[in-house]
Amino acid sequence: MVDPRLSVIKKRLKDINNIIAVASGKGGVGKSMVSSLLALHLASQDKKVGLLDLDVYGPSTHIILGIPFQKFPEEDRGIIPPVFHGIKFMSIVFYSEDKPGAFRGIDVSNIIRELLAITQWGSLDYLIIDLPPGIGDETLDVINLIQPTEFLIVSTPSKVAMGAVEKLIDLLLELHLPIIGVVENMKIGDSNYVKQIVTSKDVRYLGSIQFVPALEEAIGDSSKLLKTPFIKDLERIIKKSL
Amino acid sequence: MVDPRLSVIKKRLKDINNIIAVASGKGGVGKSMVSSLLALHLASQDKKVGLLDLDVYGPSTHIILGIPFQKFPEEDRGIIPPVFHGIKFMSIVFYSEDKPGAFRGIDVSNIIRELLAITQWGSLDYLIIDLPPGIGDETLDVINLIQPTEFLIVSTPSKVAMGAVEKLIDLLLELHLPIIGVVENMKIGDSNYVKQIVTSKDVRYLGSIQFVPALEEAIGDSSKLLKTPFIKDLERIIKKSL
Amino acid sequence: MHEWALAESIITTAVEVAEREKLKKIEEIDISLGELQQIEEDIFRFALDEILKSMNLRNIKIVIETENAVFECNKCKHTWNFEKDKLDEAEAEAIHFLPEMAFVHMRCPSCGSPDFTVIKGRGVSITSIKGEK
Amino acid sequence: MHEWALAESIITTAVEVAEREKLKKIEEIDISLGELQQIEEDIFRFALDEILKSMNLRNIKIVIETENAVFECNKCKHTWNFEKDKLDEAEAEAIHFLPEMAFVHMRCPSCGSPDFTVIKGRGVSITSIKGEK
Ligand SMILES: Nc1ncnc2c1ncn2[C@@H]1O[C@H](COP(=O)(O)OP(=O)(O)O)[C@@H](O)[C@H]1O
Ligand SMILES: Nc1ncnc2c1ncn2[C@@H]1O[C@H](COP(=O)(O)OP(=O)(O)O)[C@@H](O)[C@H]1O
Ligand SMILES: [Mg+2]
Ligand SMILES: [Mg+2]
Ligand SMILES: [Mg+2]
Ligand SMILES: [Mg+2]
Ligand code: NI
Ligand code: NI
Ligand SMILES: [Zn+2]
Ligand SMILES: [Zn+2]
Repeated sequence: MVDPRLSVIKKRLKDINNIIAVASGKGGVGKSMVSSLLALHLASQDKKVGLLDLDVYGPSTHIILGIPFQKFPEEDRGIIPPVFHGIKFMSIVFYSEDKPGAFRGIDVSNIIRELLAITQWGSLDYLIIDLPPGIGDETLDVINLIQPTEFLIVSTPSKVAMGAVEKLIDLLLELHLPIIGVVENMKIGDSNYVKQIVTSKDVRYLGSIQFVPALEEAIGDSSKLLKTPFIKDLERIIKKSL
Repeated sequence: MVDPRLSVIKKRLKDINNIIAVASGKGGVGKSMVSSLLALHLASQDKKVGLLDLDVYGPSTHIILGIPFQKFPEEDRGIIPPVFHGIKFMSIVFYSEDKPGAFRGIDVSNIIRELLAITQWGSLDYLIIDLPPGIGDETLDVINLIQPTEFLIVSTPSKVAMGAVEKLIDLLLELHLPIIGVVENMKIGDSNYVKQIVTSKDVRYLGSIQFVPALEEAIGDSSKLLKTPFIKDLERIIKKSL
Repeated sequence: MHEWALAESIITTAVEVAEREKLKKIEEIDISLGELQQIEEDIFRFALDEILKSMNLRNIKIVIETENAVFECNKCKHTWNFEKDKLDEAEAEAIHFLPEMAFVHMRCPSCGSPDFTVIKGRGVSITSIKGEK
Repeated sequence: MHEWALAESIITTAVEVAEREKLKKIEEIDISLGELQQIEEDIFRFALDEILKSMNLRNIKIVIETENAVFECNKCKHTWNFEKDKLDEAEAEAIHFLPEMAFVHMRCPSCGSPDFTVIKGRGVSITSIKGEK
């Protein structure tokens, strides 16, 4: 029979104004950093923000934002995402004790459906979804189950990264899904390589975020993160795109 | 009934002396760069080397090594991996035209089983497997189907990367699988952070590979790649570990 | 109690299916509770009743059965059943919230592999919806 | 012809199963060729014969059937059959080598989604092995 969880996912998301999936196709380009700091920045602007970490193998946003995960979230007609730094936060780390999980694709899909069916986000201005790399179960379930999601794509100025990023962009374009644009992260030098490819596909190039050597020291500390040059560059990007 | 492909996978790999899976758990740490340059370096030392790219969403090794993929590999009692720069090479890019594929976990597993069942590697000193991030179908199939595989783990000096890397290490240790050691890639600064965690788990810390800003310009050009400082650092690591 | 959210998914789905199949009235919903998720029938029935009342749905027979969980190892093909006593309280509760936490907290009892399939008894599902055409 | 490698997998598996089930002799192997992989029965039979000869296996009846491919869209639930003429030659050949290239070169004819399941008829499989105990 039909999967009952699918019928309530729309209900759970109905009071959310904007759903933004931070995606790339490529790993290690800064999706989790962009998701986390985007959520943090919007919350600091008094927006109602949720952050959903869908990287089940290497959840990262709790590390970046310094979120403790030792307690199960409260229950009330579902799961109430706990609030940290003004962000309603949900990640499997609340249930995995941050231990490894050997999930096959079907398990990943089950985790996502279960989380979407039981999490009560309430009303939000923005829900930010941190996606893992690839075009696998996570990305396909977000495409199929969460509509409309707008995609914020992250890349780095590398041919290897763009190899994977172009695949995701091409697929989203083929499916006529909304793409906010592409952020070029960890920019060193001034090559036009990413900008050229992106604009040739008629996708918006949103600008770059510089490589910030000191970013590592701010990881886990939200107030330090808000003071890094990363946030300045991100703010500029948000201003013209959100 | 049983999957017939499983019975011949062992036969296909029987004349290979060393199977090395380059893994991490984390994306973007340099797994594909390490796999490609490891294969290139070993081939330049007159070793018989194969390279199998198992990143089905973002195959990268053909980009790094500048391998053309416009022609189907030859057939002879299976598929004969074509040779580039002295490396027997196999990747789905020969069949995907480098276009995006929307693969669920079960599809990924089918691709891996099919490739392992039909590829005739012949005799090799080393087969290098480039794994994608995560502990999903790719990693689990390598663990279950290819024995013995030794794991060469790549990380960067970042808390976010180590969050995912530690999960993979912990799982491999629990399963008593052979770990060659951990390579710390894109090292900037001189923190002992990665070394400390790794050695505290009784896993070998193999050394670091410096962050090479000019590496990007060598991508796609095997002779340039062989002259980068990346190779020097990698050579030092190989010397004491392989 | 987070069961409410899953109970709501059952009723919402039943209503959707009834509309799609042009049923005049839903007479019976048969529900399976997979053992792995450890949902107590009483709690679940209470949540269902509350939701049915709030939606003004009356006289629907609710049949609940528990399905034993069966696991099969993807490495050694061993099959086994759910053994809750092997888990500590927090692990069992994590699996209650997210059944896939089984792959974090459980291992194949024969070979130790974390890579196994939940053949049966994962969670909440609908087995049948009966009604008047 | 790469079919040889798959034919070898069938015979090797049959021999392993026969040993495990303590068959004195394999009498019949029933094989299903999934339509998606586009393997010609003649070619496959030729490869099987060659392998059987090389392994000194005689008098085994080989029954080959083709299974039509059925796809179901994960987005809109539409089901459909394999339409080879919609593919160009290189795409069809890629799918012959690696059936999952269907997810690169094919789309749901109803909604355009690349996310679908091969319900039936993917590739080579064994449906039954008969023998003397
Ligand atoms: N602009 C930046 N400057 C410096 N380091 C960065 C920057 N953006 C991300 N990083 C670092 O790069 C690594 C990968 O970032 P992460 O957000 O985890 O990527 P992804 O989620 O795409 O895998 C992390 O170690 C992160 O701290
Ligand atoms: N030592 C290094 N110095 C500079 N850049 C590197 C180094 N190693 C890898 N890179 C770059 O980092 C990015 C990620 O590397 P890649 O091998 O694709 O990682 P993975 O396979 O783990 O996702 C690529 O753009 C690559 O060119
Ligand atoms: Mg991430
Ligand atoms: Mg599993
Ligand atoms: Mg890679
Ligand atoms: Mg698919
Ligand atoms: Ni509960
Ligand atoms: Ni062929
Ligand atoms: Zn087992
Ligand atoms: Zn469809």
